Amino acid sequence: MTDTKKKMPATPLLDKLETGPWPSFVTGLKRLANDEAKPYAPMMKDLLGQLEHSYETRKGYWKGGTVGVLGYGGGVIPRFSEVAEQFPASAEFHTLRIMPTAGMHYTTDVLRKMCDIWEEFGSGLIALHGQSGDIMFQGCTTANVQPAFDAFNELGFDMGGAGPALRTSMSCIGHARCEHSCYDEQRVHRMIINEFLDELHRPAMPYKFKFKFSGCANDCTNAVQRSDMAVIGTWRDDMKVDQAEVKAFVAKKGRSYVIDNVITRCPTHCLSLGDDDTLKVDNRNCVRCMHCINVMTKALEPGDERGVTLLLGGKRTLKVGDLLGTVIAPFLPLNTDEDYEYLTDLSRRTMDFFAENALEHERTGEMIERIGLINLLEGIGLPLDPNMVSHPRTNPYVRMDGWDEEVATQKALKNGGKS
Amino acid sequence: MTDTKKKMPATPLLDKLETGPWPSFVTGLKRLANDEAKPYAPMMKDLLGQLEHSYETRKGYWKGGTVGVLGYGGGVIPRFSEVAEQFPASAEFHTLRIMPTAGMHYTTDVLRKMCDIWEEFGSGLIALHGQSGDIMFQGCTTANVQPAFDAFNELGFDMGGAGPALRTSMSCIGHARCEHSCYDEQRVHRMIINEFLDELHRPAMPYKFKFKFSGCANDCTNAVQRSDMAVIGTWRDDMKVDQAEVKAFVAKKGRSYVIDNVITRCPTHCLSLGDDDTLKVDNRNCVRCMHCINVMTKALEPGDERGVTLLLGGKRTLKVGDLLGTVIAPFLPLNTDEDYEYLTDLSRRTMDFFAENALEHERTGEMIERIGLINLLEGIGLPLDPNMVSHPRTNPYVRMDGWDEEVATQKALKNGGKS
Amino acid sequence: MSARKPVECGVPDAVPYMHPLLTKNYGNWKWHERPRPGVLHHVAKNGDEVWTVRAGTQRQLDVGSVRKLCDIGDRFADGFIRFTVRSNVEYMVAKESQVAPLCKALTDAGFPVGGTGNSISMISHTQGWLHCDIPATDASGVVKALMDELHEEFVNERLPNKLRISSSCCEINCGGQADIAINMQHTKPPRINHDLVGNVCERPTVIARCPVAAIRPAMVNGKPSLEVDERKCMCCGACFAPCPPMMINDPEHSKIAIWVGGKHSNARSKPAFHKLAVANIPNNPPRWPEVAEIVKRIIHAYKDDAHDWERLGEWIDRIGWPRFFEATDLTFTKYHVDNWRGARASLNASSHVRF
Amino acid sequence: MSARKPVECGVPDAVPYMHPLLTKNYGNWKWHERPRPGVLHHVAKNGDEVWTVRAGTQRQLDVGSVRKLCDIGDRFADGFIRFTVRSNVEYMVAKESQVAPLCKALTDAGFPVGGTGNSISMISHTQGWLHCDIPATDASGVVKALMDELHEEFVNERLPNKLRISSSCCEINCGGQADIAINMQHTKPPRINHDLVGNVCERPTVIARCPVAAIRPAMVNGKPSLEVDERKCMCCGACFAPCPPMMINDPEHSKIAIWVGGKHSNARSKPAFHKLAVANIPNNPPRWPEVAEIVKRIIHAYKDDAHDWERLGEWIDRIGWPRFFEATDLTFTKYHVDNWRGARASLNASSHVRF
Ligand code: SRM
Ligand code: SRM
Ligand code: SRM
Ligand code: SRM
Ligand code: SF4
Ligand code: SF4
Ligand code: SF4
Ligand code: SF4
Ligand code: SF4
Ligand code: SF4
Ligand code: SF4
Ligand code: SF4
Repeated sequence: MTDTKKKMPATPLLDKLETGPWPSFVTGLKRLANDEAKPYAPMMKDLLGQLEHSYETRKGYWKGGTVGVLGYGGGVIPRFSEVAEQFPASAEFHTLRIMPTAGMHYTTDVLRKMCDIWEEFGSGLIALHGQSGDIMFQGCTTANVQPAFDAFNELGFDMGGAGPALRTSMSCIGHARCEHSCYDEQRVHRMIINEFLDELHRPAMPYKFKFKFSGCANDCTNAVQRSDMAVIGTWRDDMKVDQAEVKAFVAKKGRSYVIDNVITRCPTHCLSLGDDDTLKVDNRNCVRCMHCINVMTKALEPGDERGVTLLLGGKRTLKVGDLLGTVIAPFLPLNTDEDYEYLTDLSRRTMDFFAENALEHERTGEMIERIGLINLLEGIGLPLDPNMVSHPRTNPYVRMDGWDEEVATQKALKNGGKS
Repeated sequence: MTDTKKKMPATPLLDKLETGPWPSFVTGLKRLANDEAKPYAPMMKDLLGQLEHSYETRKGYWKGGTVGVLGYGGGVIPRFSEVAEQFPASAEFHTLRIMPTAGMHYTTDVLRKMCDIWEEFGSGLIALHGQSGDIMFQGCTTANVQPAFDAFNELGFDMGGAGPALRTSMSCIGHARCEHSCYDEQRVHRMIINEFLDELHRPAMPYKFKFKFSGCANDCTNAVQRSDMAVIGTWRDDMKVDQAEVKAFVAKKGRSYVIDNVITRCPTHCLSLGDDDTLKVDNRNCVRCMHCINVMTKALEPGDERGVTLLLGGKRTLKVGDLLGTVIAPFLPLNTDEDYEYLTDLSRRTMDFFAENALEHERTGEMIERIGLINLLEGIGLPLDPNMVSHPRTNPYVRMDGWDEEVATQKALKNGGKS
Repeated sequence: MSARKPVECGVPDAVPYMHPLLTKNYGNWKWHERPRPGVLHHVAKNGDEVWTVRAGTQRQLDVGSVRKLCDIGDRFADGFIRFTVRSNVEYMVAKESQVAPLCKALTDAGFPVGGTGNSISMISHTQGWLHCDIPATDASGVVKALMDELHEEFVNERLPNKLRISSSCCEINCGGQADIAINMQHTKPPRINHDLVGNVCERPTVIARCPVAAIRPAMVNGKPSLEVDERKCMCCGACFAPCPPMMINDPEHSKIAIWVGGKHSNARSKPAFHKLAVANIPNNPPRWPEVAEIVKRIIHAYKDDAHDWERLGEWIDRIGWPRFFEATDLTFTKYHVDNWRGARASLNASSHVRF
Repeated sequence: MSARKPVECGVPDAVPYMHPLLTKNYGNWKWHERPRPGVLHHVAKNGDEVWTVRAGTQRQLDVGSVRKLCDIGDRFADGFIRFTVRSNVEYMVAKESQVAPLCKALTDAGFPVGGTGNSISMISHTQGWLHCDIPATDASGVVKALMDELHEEFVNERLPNKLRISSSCCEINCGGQADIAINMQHTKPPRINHDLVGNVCERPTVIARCPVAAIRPAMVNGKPSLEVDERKCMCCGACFAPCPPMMINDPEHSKIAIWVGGKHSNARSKPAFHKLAVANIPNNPPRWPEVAEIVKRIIHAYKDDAHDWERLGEWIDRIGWPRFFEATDLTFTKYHVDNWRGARASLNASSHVRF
């Protein structure tokens, strides 16, 4: 075929990104473009050409469209070039979002198989991973999207989310390799996402909905800021303190180090160091921030009664400005199967409520602002808790004539209400 | 006259407020009502009657109106009874707001003269003082308002503020009896208010405008929350530390007391206690909160380079919810006459800007919300300072194409700009 | 009526009215201490000393009481008197020996000595039924009843820090922010006297005054009047002042709410607004016992648990709101969750949770 | 094209893909330490140990690079690999002795070992000109250029705490909040290609998308189009995605802004948004030197002055913003003062001032 004769474009600007200690994506792109034996070589030559053109003109040249696979409504990000005349071989450069395992674990074997598939049907360019947690196979013609997906699917992998739908999720490594982990992130991640694959594969919501799973308050998946539903591990009983290890730590680091880096850094000042170098914890006041445990990883540990805190509404900038998630459930235990079921049901109720009540292109965080936290809680059937606020209202601008009934309700809930 | 035969009303409810250790205003009212020799006796009998009626029915029975004195547009709070048929003698019960000295100092002599005047023309009821700082002579017939005012005026006192006008101000005792005082509150209080008596006596603003003067950050006049323009004393150089007194204090109270009550309570953690019981202060980080000085009043003292911080916009609940004042000038020196003049001019500029730009019934705090702090600063000619914010913006929703000019302006101001 | 023009003299010079020792040492004080509750001892840089004795008053004073205070001033304090921003009276004396007799004279005359330091001072006082045109409750009565109950905390200094109380007889809150604020809270929309609206009210002004735009112009039986959208109205009463026929005050439905954690000083923490603790308390003259009971409960919880120098709100910030509601046996309700402008800022945007 | 129905298998079970030691000790880890930058040493409750070696990648990987990573995994790590949420690769090994050779192999292959603990990890990466339909700058190039400059801080652990950087090629901010965020900031309203609007854009959708309601429908030379009120428009670009003819991207006027102090973790302080540090930096491919210069300045100020464990934003909270601007030699401007919804909450409502 004539394509093989295609010349490498001149890329004086991109070439400047081949020097320096950090691995260069440009070098990678060139490697692909020079893979003359491979079907994607011409595509990647033109891709380099278009990218160089972008660097020259400081403008992007992709536009969207509609491309998908049989049976699914989303998961492919279609890209058509606006400068296809100049760069015909990369006129179509779609991305397939494929969901990895929870925790992004691979065998070299499965990774190699993915490479083989992507060499056959795609560009040979793979992003590990997208910010939402997908494997992004980037650079596919419209014609090859279906066969490429079929191959990945046969390999045991499924399409990720895109558009106004449930999105691909991320969980931290947690249980697999982290002593701080307060719940089985992989189990919950798979339980939730795999329960709602229809919501994920067939966009039918007002806007995107994301889950993220972090095993503790360190929030290694950025769940609070970057997901609608943040599932954060925590514990309800007392933190575990190994006083021998505390003493050892103090002996090793010195008292003043411990005071300056642990005691005085507790956000609620609930730590004190005894004269005998033992640590006292005011557990009622501990807000499970993880700091002291982070510093004294050998001596301190979350308690035994573990579960999760749920926050709803995190998102980025469109269109009200960034929003953080806020607490909708201070603690849900995760011991029995019923506990896991409850979390699944609650997730369903939340997504249903979102689907029914959010305006078009409105995220959960914006919805909460518009309808108020109370209406949300009532809508999804979660009990009220003072932990949901930093402080009660400072203004009298509310109609309170339902006060007595409300007090009765809350008291009743307290004596016997779940959560 | 027949009024003297008037009987005391039965006040079973009010009578319950005559017991207990706290001085009883009811007993006082009865004393006046029983002062048969005095012209106000009948009025006070009916006042007690109406008040008892309010206690029975849990409702108020006063309505406003318009009553004033010659030459002034405000200062009298007119009250007409809605139940005058039952209580004719207190059908008119107006209040005269009279401004006391800055700091509310009196000789017994002048107080007695005020009593005499109020016996002659009023009800004999005096409130010392109203929340804005006025002496409130409460209970005057429309006919007696003018002669009463004339008499107070002859005594050297003037009418206070009311309505959409500059209001009566308050200053803390400060220089007169407080070691924390960072500026001459009385001088500034009188300088400002007496400069703008026209604005005070002749309501012509969109809404009320209040000044309050506190000699330090303890803010004993509640200036930040309760005045449009809060004038708070502070210092720019280093705090004064008398290390001998520090040692003495530590010796007396013990190290742990000092650590728990001073060192660890500094909001910016800029205090440290040396092993030799001397105190180190990171003055660049000290936010002049006053706490350590409050605790160690003998050992610590504000620095020598004193002046004021100005905040604008404090107010109560109508109609956006309570607002705190926010910093519009981090530091204005108050040494030379020019410094004092600058403060007066700035006050004028601020009131003029308010008069021209506020909507009807809008306070300065609401105006700032509506137009933005920057427009206010430009309008009154104050330089920008990072101390005016707790933190810079967190959203990108602003048009920044004037960036370079703005940076140039700010740099220029920094090298040589007043503030 | 005299045609006299006012002498526009403004705020009088204080010097002629100030105790000579204060004038002499004006701006030159060095330090102070509190030898006993109600007494301050200030020392000037030159060594001069002045003792201040503070006593509580009813604020709404009859001339008889004022003269009584003057008599005491003449006998013990060189004929000088001042009042604090909280309506307490203060006498300055030059010799420590004068302190005790002065305290005794005040106490005998019925003016409790105290209010200094870490005590409860006089409640910041408003007008209520005695004089205001819009109050739903009294002010002087509430203050008197409560100060009777809190008297022990006024004459002693045994709290963690100052505790300031305010009370306001409508939602406007002239009493201001406070560690504990006792404010009127209406719970039903205004009933409208349609016969009067037309004549009494500037309708556009009233409509503009409503924070939630719940008021519409309307014709009611032929007359121009106003109507309220009851789903929007949150019963603030802002419409009542400009338009008395919009009757917001109700003997039954105008309730009392208690707010906690307000702070004016910049000491340690920044000034803060008070937050809702409990509402729907009956407006129960002449002594408002339900209010006193709850206020004392809050004060005791604070007294038992707070650290020295912690103000009420700073204490709650440390222990957290869940524990505040436990310690005071009050109930957290949906009404505590803000839904006014900027409400989101009050939500817990973190996994910081207390169990 | 095949008519194959998808097997809706969802997220695969990780067990078959996890290193056996992780599977064996799943949920039973006891503690960890960091023997050297880029290496984690985790110990299980039963005493099992695993060493993790972390290395940086370009994220946008060609199959050749992926296979290279696989080769290394086969040679040193039992054929298992994982990737972190920041696109770093991680290998788990059972014996400490394997750590050094593994690190060498990675370094030799051009994958820098580091990114652990108090270092700068990989920049959270977006699409840019390589693939997105709305970017005003590139992503991969910005990341590569910056990581070259910051390489030393990736392979060492010598900062006060973790430092996370994100970059986003439009104001949408897919890169997310970070200690330092490098984001596109448009400075001019969109230019409208009126010939296309009619056919390409759902006009009501576009109008609804504008945060400040600056877009109006309009007829332009006979065609239905849109017009922008330039006094309202704050150049966010939200209208561009739904309506490409609203050309917001501009080689000259689409600038870069740098934000600081974002935080996700709940450790110590609550999660926080990043705040504006400086804007109007030229969008200058291929290496964006102006950005790198400022980012390094900020990092050095932080490195010099912050306490251990203080994140960038926590450090600024302690020293105050005035000093941050001094230390970084950046200028505080009117654009730093928020005027968006709830702006008041960011004003200094106290007399707390630093000199
Ligand atoms: C690919 C990816 C960046 C990357 O290179 O990693 C990405 C790329 C796009 N994002 Fe994103 N977002 C990506 C993660 C995120 C994240 C991070 C996260 O998920 O943790 C966020 C912030 C969290 C959030 O959900 O708010 C994010 C917030 C957005 C937004 C703003 C949403 C909002 O409510 O503010 C948009 C705009 C929209 O959806 O209309 C958006 C839209 C887009 C679009 C679809 C632009 C568009 O509207 O056409 C981009 C497609 C680029 C392309 O050609 O593939 N992207 N986007 C990430 C998804 C890869 C993956 O599936 O793993
Ligand atoms: C008398 C006094 C209470 C007292 O017994 O001490 C008082 C009484 C009234 N205040 Fe006040 N306010 C008084 C100090 C305050 C304060 C405290 C202060 O000045 O430090 C405030 C809070 C600070 C502030 O300015 O916001 C205050 C905030 C208000 C407001 C709400 C203003 C706002 O913007 O939110 C109103 C409503 C209005 O002005 O329309 C108001 C209105 C009123 C009116 C005029 C009711 C009305 O609109 O008809 C009251 C007249 C009562 C009467 O019959 O005399 N009063 N008012 C205080 C004035 C006495 C004096 O001159 O010394
Ligand atoms: C006399 C008075 C000023 C005046 O011109 O009238 C005054 C006088 C003093 N105040 Fe004050 N304050 C006075 C009202 C206030 C107020 C306003 C109020 O009560 O509404 C505040 C703000 C309260 C708040 O934050 O809500 C106030 C907050 C302080 C503070 C800060 C306390 C704190 O830690 O937050 C101090 C510092 C201290 O207590 O050492 C202080 C300290 C002082 C000192 C010790 C200053 C000094 O060295 O002389 C004075 C004696 C205080 C005492 O009672 O022990 N003063 N002080 C006021 C007495 C009111 C009363 O009769 O109770
Ligand atoms: C591998 C990874 C999870 C994963 O599933 O991929 C991970 C792993 C660990 N994190 Fe993390 N964190 C990971 C992303 C994050 C993120 C998210 C991010 O980077 O965007 C955060 C939030 C950052 C933020 O707040 O903006 C994060 C905030 C933390 C913290 C809190 C630090 C703090 O003081 O604020 C800790 C505690 C600590 O450092 O001891 C932590 C601690 C840890 C520990 C020590 C947990 C453990 O005991 O194993 C792990 C090794 C950390 C290290 O690098 O030294 N991890 N960690 C992620 C590695 C990303 C990378 O390649 O750089
Ligand atoms: S979020 Fe917590 S549990 Fe998960 S990896 Fe990070 S530190 Fe470990
Ligand atoms: S986890 Fe956080 S809040 Fe709890 S004790 Fe440790 S540092 Fe304090
Ligand atoms: S505000 Fe400061 S200066 Fe004025 S009286 Fe109070 S403590 Fe003294
Ligand atoms: S005045 Fe306040 S901020 Fe300054 S050192 Fe003392 S306690 Fe700290
Ligand atoms: S609080 Fe309301 S009712 Fe009471 S005096 Fe002020 S305005 Fe009048
Ligand atoms: S009570 Fe308040 S909310 Fe209701 S109508 Fe009147 S002003 Fe509006
Ligand atoms: S930040 Fe903007 S331009 Fe970059 S990938 Fe996300 S949506 Fe596209
Ligand atoms: S750029 Fe943003 S503000 Fe301007 S018109 Fe478009 S959407 Fe509206």
